[in-house]
Amino acid sequence: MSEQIINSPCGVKGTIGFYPGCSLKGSSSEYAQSVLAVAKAFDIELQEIQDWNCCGSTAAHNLNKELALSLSARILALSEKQGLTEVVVPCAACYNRLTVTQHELNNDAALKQRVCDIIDMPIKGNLQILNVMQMIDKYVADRLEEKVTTPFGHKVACYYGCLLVRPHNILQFDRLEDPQSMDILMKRSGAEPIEWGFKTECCGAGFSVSRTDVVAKLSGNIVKDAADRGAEAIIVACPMCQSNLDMRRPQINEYLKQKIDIPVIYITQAIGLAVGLSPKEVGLQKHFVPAQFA
Amino acid sequence: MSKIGVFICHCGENISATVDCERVAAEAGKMDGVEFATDYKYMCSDPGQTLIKNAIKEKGLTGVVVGACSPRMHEPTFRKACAEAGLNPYLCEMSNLREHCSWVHEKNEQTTEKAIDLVKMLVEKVKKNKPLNAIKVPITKKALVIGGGIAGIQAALDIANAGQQVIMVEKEPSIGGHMSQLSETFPTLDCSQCILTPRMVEVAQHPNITLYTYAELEHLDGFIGNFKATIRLKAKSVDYKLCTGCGACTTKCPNKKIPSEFNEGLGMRTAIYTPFPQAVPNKPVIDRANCTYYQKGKCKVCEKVCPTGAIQYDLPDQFITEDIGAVVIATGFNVLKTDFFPEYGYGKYADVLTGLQFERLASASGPTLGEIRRPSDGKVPKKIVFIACSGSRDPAKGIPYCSKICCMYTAKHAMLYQHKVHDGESYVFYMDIRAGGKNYEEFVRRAIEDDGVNYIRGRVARIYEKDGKYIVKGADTLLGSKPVEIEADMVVLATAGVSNPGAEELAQKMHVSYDAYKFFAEAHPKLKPVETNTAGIFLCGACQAPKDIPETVGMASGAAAKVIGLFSNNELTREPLIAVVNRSAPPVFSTCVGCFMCQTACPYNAIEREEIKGRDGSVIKTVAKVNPGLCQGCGTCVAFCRSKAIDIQGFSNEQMFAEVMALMNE
Amino acid sequence: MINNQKSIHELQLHTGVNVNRCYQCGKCTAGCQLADEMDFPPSMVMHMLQTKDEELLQQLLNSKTIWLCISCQNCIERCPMSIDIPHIMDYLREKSAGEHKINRQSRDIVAFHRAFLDSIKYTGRLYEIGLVAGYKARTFHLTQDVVLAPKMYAKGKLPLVPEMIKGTRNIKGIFRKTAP
Amino acid sequence: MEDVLIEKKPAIAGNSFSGELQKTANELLQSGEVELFIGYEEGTRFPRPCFIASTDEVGKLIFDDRCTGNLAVYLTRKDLIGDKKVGITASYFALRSILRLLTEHQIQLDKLVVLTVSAEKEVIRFATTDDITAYLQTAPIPVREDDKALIEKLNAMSREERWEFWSAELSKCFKCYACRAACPMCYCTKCIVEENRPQWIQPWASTLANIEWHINRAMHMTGRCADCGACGAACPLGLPIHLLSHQIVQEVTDNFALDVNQAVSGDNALSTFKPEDKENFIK
Amino acid sequence: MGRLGGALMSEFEPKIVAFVCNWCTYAGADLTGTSRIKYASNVKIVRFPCTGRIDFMLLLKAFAEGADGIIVSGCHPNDCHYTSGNFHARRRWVIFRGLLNFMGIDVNRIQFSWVSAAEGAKWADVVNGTVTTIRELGPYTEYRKAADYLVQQDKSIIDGQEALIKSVSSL
Repeated sequence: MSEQIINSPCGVKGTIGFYPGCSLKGSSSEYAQSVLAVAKAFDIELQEIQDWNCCGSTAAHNLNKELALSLSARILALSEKQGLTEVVVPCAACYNRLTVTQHELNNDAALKQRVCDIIDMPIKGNLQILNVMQMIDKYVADRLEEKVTTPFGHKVACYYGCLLVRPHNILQFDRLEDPQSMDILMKRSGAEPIEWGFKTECCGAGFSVSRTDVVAKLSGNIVKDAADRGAEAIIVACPMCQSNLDMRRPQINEYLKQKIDIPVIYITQAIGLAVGLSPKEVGLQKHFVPAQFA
Repeated sequence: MSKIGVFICHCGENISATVDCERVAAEAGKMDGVEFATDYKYMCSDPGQTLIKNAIKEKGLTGVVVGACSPRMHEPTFRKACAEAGLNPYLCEMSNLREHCSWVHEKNEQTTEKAIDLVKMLVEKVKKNKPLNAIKVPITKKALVIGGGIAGIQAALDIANAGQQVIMVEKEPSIGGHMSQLSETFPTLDCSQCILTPRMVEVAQHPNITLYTYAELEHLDGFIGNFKATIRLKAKSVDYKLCTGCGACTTKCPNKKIPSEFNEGLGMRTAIYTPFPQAVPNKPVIDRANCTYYQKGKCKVCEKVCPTGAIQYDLPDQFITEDIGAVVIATGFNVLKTDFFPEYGYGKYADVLTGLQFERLASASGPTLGEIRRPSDGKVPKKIVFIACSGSRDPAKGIPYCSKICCMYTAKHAMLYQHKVHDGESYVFYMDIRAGGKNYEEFVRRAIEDDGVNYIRGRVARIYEKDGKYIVKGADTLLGSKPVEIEADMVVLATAGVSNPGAEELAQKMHVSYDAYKFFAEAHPKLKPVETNTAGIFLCGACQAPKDIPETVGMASGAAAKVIGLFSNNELTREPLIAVVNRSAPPVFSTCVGCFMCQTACPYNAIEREEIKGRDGSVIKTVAKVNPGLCQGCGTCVAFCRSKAIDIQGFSNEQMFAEVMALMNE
Repeated sequence: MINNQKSIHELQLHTGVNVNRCYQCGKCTAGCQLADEMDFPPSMVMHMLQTKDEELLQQLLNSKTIWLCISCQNCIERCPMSIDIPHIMDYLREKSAGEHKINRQSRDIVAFHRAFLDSIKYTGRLYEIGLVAGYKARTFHLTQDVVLAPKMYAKGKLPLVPEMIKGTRNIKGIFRKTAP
Repeated sequence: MEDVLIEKKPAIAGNSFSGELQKTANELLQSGEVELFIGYEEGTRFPRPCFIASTDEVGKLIFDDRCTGNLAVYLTRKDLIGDKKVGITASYFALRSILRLLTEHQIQLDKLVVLTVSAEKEVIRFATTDDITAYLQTAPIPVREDDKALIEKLNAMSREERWEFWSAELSKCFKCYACRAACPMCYCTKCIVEENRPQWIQPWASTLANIEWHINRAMHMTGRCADCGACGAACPLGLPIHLLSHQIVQEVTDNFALDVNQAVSGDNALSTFKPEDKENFIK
Repeated sequence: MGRLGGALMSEFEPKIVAFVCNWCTYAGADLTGTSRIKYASNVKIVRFPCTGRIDFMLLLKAFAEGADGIIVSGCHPNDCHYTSGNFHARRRWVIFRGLLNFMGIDVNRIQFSWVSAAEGAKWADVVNGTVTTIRELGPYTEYRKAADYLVQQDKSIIDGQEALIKSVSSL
């Protein structure tokens, strides 16, 4: 297995844009908190995109393709306007939407023109869009091991979800099945990632509210496999995955007819703990399923 | 000054019914340079031909135009007649007044006018014709067969039994190829080795066959009948003249943990080894990359135990050069490995196997002596899943084509499994069952009906391991796509048949074309299946595309027949309708400027570089030269050459120009 | 059977997908996590489209399937022919909504999406309390998740006041210009 | 008409990067690495080619934006070069021609020192063809605005109007072959117009023979033309004949997905093919 | 009748040349014959070994010499007797057509087709179709005008004379 996990383009280190997305401002504030804390610990300067809007998520994408592209495009345009060349997007759904949008616009000049007209802003389309793994790999990975003070010495199930790695030909992130990037970073943080079968199976995503039964089933299968194989925590990099696996635990347990209390934490929380941040600093107390690591 | 004779044939009434043949002849007689023109009822008949012959002799004709049927029909007839009368046959042309005129038009003035024009075109052309002589190429009667699998074996034996010399080159230490790895063969379930090994021995003992194992083609020069092959004999580190094949070295070799290629990694071999017990020749080679002596400088156990002193560590690779008249490519194919499939675990699951690995498990000579056992823990799998089209028909990740043999061998595997594990359950995920072949469909039906193999129509989405079982997630598309999940003990992937890794390089060495999948390309998909586009190089077996044993053997005999046919003459006679690069007096030498763009355009690699040297031996100019043995006369280079330095005999620039210019003149 | 070549042509025009490329291996269905819930699993959707039967197309526009598809992309990543099924689903959803043929049982899902978009339309971002309120108003599932919200609030996960961005005009413009 | 076409760019003085170039040329000549240096010197109106064989003359050398002529044309002139080791300052287009001449075996890199001066005033020396290819991909392509207007005008015309235009223009040609002399790709030992068995093109100047000549010239440029415009610039009548080869460049790009830089550095566009090449015009 | 097309349009019989390969289209046209399928007699076939051999100059020459239309035909892709001659030809025609069109030469007068040795009926269709097309387009005098050196000379002389007469008469 290659230790160089992501084919990240080499860029000049400078100020990096930060697109939190709606979840990180609301239900997943601890993700934002931990991302910023880890960035700070590694002297990465993140600059929030001014006046950003929602990427439209599944809702826009499902109902109106042009709207979906335009909402994401506005974010790209704002970033460019702000003079950014790189933007970190921790939410897997936002990351997916932004990357796919930029790809689609770059491959269809007419569409690009139409969208630019709609949002009333120009787009160059050469933004580097990074998820947290890519950010860490690019700016932290080589310093990670030396920075670890309290190794995260637990068996963990790295859960990538579907949006972080797909569509593979556009995102070009990690490998198609059985991705490794998170596993490698967790190993470097002192954890023991397990082999398991649900790394990229969907958690139910946007059905959290409208089809809770589906979420209970899909997320249930994921939680069960992780627990069965002795994982002590599930590591995620997507607020939707986190909230489905965490907040929907009562429904999950009901579906599984079994009480599983494995915590679900963000990769940035785990890394934060490993480099000596306090549980509070990474917002560990905010989870529904208690997450305490000795 | 030209003296052209024009002969208009009535073809009974076939032409004369719509064309006024007398008038055509009369008009032709008035054409510039026409010495003699006449018409006759049947020009191809004996009296007709005599008419032409007499005219040639009496009038001293310098060219002949026969206005009759299609030249594709009678051009050889009339050219022969001309030759018999002492006129160079290539000074005879035919004007197609029947197929292209009388038969396709109504009887009227225009039709006769057209006939006159058609004759005129050819009269103008023939004025520019030049006498040509047939090309004679000597033939070296020795064939090179590359590859010692069943295809190569069959071809070599057929050629050798016809009394011709054969050199066989095999890159592995033993001949036998993939067929020697197989357990039983469909649709008869007879043992593969039982039918193959006698053939292998026959090759080794045949007086007309020289066998080089552990050898590869290094270089091939020349052209049909006149190739020069350089063969690399890889260093075996064992002197085969001294070695008796007693096996003392292989039993004593301390390095025993090398995955066996023959057993597809399911068994181990030593560093000095014979690939398998029935190997031909049954003498070992040292695998230097894995030998302790070569890697660490110490050991030499084999040398100590060898009773004949045959171990020679310092033997280098050797090169031999052979004159060859024809080549048969029989390099076979390869199968995708399990690590190819992301959704099937990237090869990390020990009990997810390829079909070829399963063959080894099922083979009595295999690592489990024919018992089906899991490589991971040696347990007998109680539930086994076979997945068809693993990589085949998968343009996204694999190959778009159907590998042709998988449906059959998967049915065979499931059948063998059921025969060996009586309480086992087997499942085959398939999309279509392609069982075209004698007794093939019946074979598959037997697997389903008699042996109770469960066929599920659908493709498997993914496999993951849990508690020592492999969770196979598929869907039954015949049940309204109901998801199916099977907890299997073993999974066998019918991995796609692909070209050999070295095929492209070999093809380039021999200037043979290959397709998008790096399989060797036949010269014509229908009518020249065993020829390549390079004259004198033939192909057979799975190096052309995946195929089963009967088809391979048939193709091998076909290639052999072509070689035997070629060798049945001492010389090869070819039509001189080929391209030539002009030559002229110094200081120009040739108007070819040496850009060599014709070289890329030529489908036959017939264009070579020729250095024109001065008296002192210095190179004055490098120009193109057409190899008459390779050129097939398509003329693509001619239309391509900017300065018209290359031209094609029989359809030369002057000829075609004259024909076109004549066409419209009124 | 009414053969409707036109609608398939239209589909190809919009999605770039040639439905005839599918050879019904069923791998998409095998990997689809929601296939169990769907009335027509993905491979069957493909086949229904291949028939060019107008009635079957109507059934699809009316189906639960299109709203259950979660766009996880499992199907396309594993499809041997790289057929963009998620894109087809997007197209069918948009068409279904446009022609008012949304499946009765799936209206909850659509209601959620609409509530979600409303939130963005007026504030530029997702206002989660607003979303849930809007969703409940549309579905009358008034008691759903009553236990969750206070807990979320207590954990600092639900800001009570919506965050408004400055460029709401710009956002409204986007909504107006892309309105179907 | 013609004044639109061949309107030369205004001389941009003061933009000369000559100092370093002269230094490099001096070193090359002094060390004997190069026996003849082909470059530009100041002319009466525009820079003109100069051939420098001794270090005394190095001071003449200049290279700036105005040096757009394609010096690669001299590389195949045996009378000029003989067996000498040659250095050359190549403009963007000349670099393309050099690549092509290399693939067509007309020049050898071991006897040639290829230099250019980048926009940053750096003298760049190319060691391999890959270096040249890489440079061509990154350096800005000099634009020839003056052609654009005419091309657009031509494209807007009906076929009949285009025919009127071209037959009128080409009827003026009197076959001086300055276009051929200026083109680095016209290095044939015997040009098609000199071929008389058969006489493909009538040797006198008539509209048809002129059209045939220019069609031949353009067709022969397929996949080889650097699109430098030297042929048009050389025409004493100012006929826009470079647009014909430009059209060929365009066709190659549009139909075979080969941009000029790819086309000049690989196997020829016409001596290769793809089974999936378009054929919508074939019944 | 002069070349400059004094013929009435209704009587116009186009002259068509066909450049075909020996192995597919020539044989296909033979089959048209053996099948006794009738087609217009306006076409005359020139046989080449392969479409790859067909020099574009021959097409120009045919137009100059009086052809109103041209057919170029060979083996279908992948069926070339010489494996790839037709692929090379196809590329040549792509470029050639583009250039001709840019110069205002009427590419609609050149019909490219693939006719196999089995497609006797298709050959008849191709010929008849081309004849119809060319009949609609009319004689290709436009191109031949450029061809006729003498006519041009004459014209300039006549023009000169007319100008002279005019200037004289205006005196």
